[in-house]
Amino acid sequence: MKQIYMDHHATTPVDAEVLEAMMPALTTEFGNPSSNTHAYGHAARYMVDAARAQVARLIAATSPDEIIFTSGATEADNLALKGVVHAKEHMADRNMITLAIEHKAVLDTAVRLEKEHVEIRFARMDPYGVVDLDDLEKKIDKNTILISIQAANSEIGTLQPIRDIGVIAKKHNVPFHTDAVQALGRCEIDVVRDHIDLLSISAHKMYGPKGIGALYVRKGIKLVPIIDGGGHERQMRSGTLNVPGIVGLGKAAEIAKRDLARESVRLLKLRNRLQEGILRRIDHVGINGHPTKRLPNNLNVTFAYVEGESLILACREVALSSGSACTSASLQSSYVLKALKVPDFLAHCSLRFGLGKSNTQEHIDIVIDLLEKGVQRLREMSPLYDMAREGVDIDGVRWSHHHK
Amino acid sequence: MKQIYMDHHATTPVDAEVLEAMMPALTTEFGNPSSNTHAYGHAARYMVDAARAQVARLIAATSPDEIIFTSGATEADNLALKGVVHAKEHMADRNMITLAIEHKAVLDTAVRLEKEHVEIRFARMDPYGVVDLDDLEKKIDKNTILISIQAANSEIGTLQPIRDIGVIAKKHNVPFHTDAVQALGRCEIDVVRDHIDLLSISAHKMYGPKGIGALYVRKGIKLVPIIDGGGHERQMRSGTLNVPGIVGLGKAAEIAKRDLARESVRLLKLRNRLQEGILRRIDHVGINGHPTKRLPNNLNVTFAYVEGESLILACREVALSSGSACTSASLQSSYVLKALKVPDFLAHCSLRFGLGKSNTQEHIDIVIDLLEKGVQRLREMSPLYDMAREGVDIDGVRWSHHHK
Amino acid sequence: MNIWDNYTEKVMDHYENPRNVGIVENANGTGVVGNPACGDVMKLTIRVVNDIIVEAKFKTFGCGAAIATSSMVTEMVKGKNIKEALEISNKGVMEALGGLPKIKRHCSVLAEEALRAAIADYRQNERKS
Amino acid sequence: MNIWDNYTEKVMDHYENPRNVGIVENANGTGVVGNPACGDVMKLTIRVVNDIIVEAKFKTFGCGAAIATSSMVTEMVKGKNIKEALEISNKGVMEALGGLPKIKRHCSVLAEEALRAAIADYRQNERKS
Ligand SMILES: Cc1ncc(COP(=O)(O)O)c(C=O)c1O
Ligand SMILES: Cc1ncc(COP(=O)(O)O)c(C=O)c1O
Repeated sequence: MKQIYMDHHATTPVDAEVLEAMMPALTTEFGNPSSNTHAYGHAARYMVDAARAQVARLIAATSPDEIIFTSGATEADNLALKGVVHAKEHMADRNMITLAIEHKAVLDTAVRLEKEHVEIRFARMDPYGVVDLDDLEKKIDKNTILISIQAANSEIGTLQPIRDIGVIAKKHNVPFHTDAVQALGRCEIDVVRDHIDLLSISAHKMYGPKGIGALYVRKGIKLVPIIDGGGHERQMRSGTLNVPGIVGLGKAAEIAKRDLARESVRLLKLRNRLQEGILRRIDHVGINGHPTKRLPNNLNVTFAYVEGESLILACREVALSSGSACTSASLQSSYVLKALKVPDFLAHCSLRFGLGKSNTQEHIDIVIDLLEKGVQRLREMSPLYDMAREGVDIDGVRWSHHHK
Repeated sequence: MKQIYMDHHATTPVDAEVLEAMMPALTTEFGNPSSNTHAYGHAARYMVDAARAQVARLIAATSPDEIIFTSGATEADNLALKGVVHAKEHMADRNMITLAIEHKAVLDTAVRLEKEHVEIRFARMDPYGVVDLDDLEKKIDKNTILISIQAANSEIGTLQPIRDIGVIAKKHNVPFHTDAVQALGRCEIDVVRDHIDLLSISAHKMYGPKGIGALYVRKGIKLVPIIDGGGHERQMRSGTLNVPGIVGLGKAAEIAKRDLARESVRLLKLRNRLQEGILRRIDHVGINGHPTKRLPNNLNVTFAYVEGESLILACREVALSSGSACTSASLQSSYVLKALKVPDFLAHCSLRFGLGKSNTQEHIDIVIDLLEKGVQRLREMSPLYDMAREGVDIDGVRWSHHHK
Repeated sequence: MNIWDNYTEKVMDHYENPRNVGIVENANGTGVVGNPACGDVMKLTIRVVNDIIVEAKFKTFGCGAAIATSSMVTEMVKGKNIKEALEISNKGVMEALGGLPKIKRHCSVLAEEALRAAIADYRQNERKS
Repeated sequence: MNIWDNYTEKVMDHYENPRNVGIVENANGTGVVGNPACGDVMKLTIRVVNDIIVEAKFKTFGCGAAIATSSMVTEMVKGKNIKEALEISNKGVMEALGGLPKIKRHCSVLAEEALRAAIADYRQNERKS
């Protein structure tokens, strides 16, 4: 039997409607949209134009021309940051402002830019990961060339006040980029109202296919491309257009807009049921991320004294992800929880639940049962649980360090 | 009725076998290969591993680890050039050697690198576009950090002596990159035998899907990524893996290898029939590119005194491409023909035939008939044809220049 | 929709059935414009009688749009006097064809220029005679 | 194939049905190794009689591999004398489990270290008494 899928922050299945829309581009309508001397090329161009308009509508962009297709949001984030920075190559001192809990696509790009002598400033956050707007504004100076702050966090689901950030950015005339990958289809975003200049999109996080995304680039924003060769996409991103992917992204955007209100309410109900069930039936539990300003489909929970992977194993009828070192090749616990000063020990005890379209109330009830049993069994095995019950302060003990 | 497709250099349809192989990844097996805590992620990882091995086998790579998946060959070319150059940031003087007839993905990237003070050296070619090996070797010096020479040209089909180039590159200890997009599935390539260090692949040129490609990176070659964020693909290319695309590329590679011998012989026959038919039935015709060292599926013909687009219109039952300005937004005639010193006037009179799996002998005969009639009709309308018959030297006339 | 859907049906009609192809016999005005290196050359010959263009023919090397605009301009000038003919603009030719794709607009300039060149040639011939 | 296919069936069996969970009553050797901040802590208690480990129990906070190696090491030491027990290596534990995924190898080190710590503690207790 298939596992119940509760890892929708990692990726989502392709909607049947989306796949259906893609099929012509994968079969008979296989032309290259750059081929303007025959009907195959023309048909491909129409499909791409239609999809561009669908994506523009999802975020209320003024014109479809402001949508630049990329291979995904990792590329979109790279293009936004590197593109803006490299367009200001003439400035000796440059800085950009971001958050320590951004996706690696932003953080690793920032590290790369640091090597090119761009100063990276991290705005302060509250313990839930919400940006401190005063601190953000204080960090802006005349050499600030970009603010990059995500709309929603993929681990803890915390939402940022993007409209407030947009207002501050506009006031200081600094371009504002937001990675909206997790928020799209779950929260309403309007690039005009929210004063967003650049916005990253990934299809496979909203029931579209993998390998396709987009960067919204407000008219007037200049970017140096990271991929050269032929000058596609308004000279900002070269390469033969991924027509089936683009059609899929377009359809996914259309559906996301259409179903947003209904689906986000449904997910919120399921998430709350999950949260309440866990809190009612399991003790020594903590919720990571903001109590209310969070994605309707996200829950991130620390089950103290139980290592995350071992708990996932106990729930292996369900596909889940953890903030645990033991599920990643790097053996580092979640950098997001770390940045929010969650002690490493507790970060290792955290699970992420990412709900989605396929999930039902029954799934929620199954996972609560599994968690309750699993936590109980694993705590009985846990030397830390014993210590805690005996009143030992776990943080106070001098532990041996066996991992280097 | 659908047009007969003869533009297989621009893109190819997805093979039915390839699409079938992709379907699981587009439906039930939708996991993210980075998700290592559940069965969806594991299944995705297996599919990616299998595809990586298929691609490695096509080019006889020593290890599947040497295959880095990208969004296509444009990105692969960018990664090869920028990746090698940026890994040598410490060198004050750097140069790379390439050809003036490379794909724009290489040429535009070279232009970008020139702005970063990398010297671009163009090796000489014969009038067919074949590299002059002596000149190539003379252009290498101690500051040469890369040779990038394509395996086959997408317009004129000329093949380069990549093994000879590889030997020279190895002798001087310079990494050798080849854009093999057009050659794969049509000519045999062996990265070990041919001493290739980096090789670009695009799925949609060999009956795979658009939006996926790969860069072969020989073990030991160091690249700085152009897309950062998470460290996928041996730290060389971040971003969620495009699993359906990768599976499609893998299957396409498998089929390309399997069918290479048979299909290339079949295409060669068809191409020769087309070439002979044209030469027999139409006068004032010239073949561009090498007479024998060329892709089996390529023919590039100049029909003097007839503008390319107008001839394509005359053959509009067939999907064709031209070297004409009037088919491109840039109004520039083919830079490839220009680099080979084909006069602009004749470049405008050129058509490219790109044969593929779907083409039959009947198609060839249809296109020859259409060309014959079209050329005759258009020459009757052509003032240049009159002048030529009157013995006027068209190049000697002082023409008005109405395009700026 | 047209298989060559960059073009209107009118453009395709003029491409496929161009009007007035050839050289006017006893032409008293000839205009040759364009450049083979740019991909289009148009030769327009006219016969003017009592200030009226009674005949106009073209020969064109160029894309479909160049051929169609050439054909259309010969139709438009016939029967017009010189003053009226000079009022024909590339915009007018395009409109008569139901429009042209953006990247093809320059082709219609060719037709206008050929017309002006032919009329200038006619006037010069007049002065000489 | 196992749904949790990083792990062998043996590992899964020891994760699901861990042997010897708990604290040995009247233990004369105790080892606690690891660090909660690194995601694993193992407490191994043993009772040694006449140089023979007659009882061994564990409590472990850690991933599936950590729990399975803990369970396996308690099985392996039982009935062995101290010298034989000290010959048990992390490799031996891994082999007994049919192997571990690469990124989990460090977990087996934990079991070896806990065993050595428990034996060292036993020796110290012996010396004291
Ligand atoms: C917030 C966020 N940004 C960026 C990405 C990267 O997007 P992609 O998978 O399209 O490269 C992801 C997902 O991995 C994400 O969750
Ligand atoms: C020789 C060559 N290199 C590179 C490319 C670019 O590949 P892609 O379409 O995968 O970006 C193409 C095709 O456009 C090509 O023909």
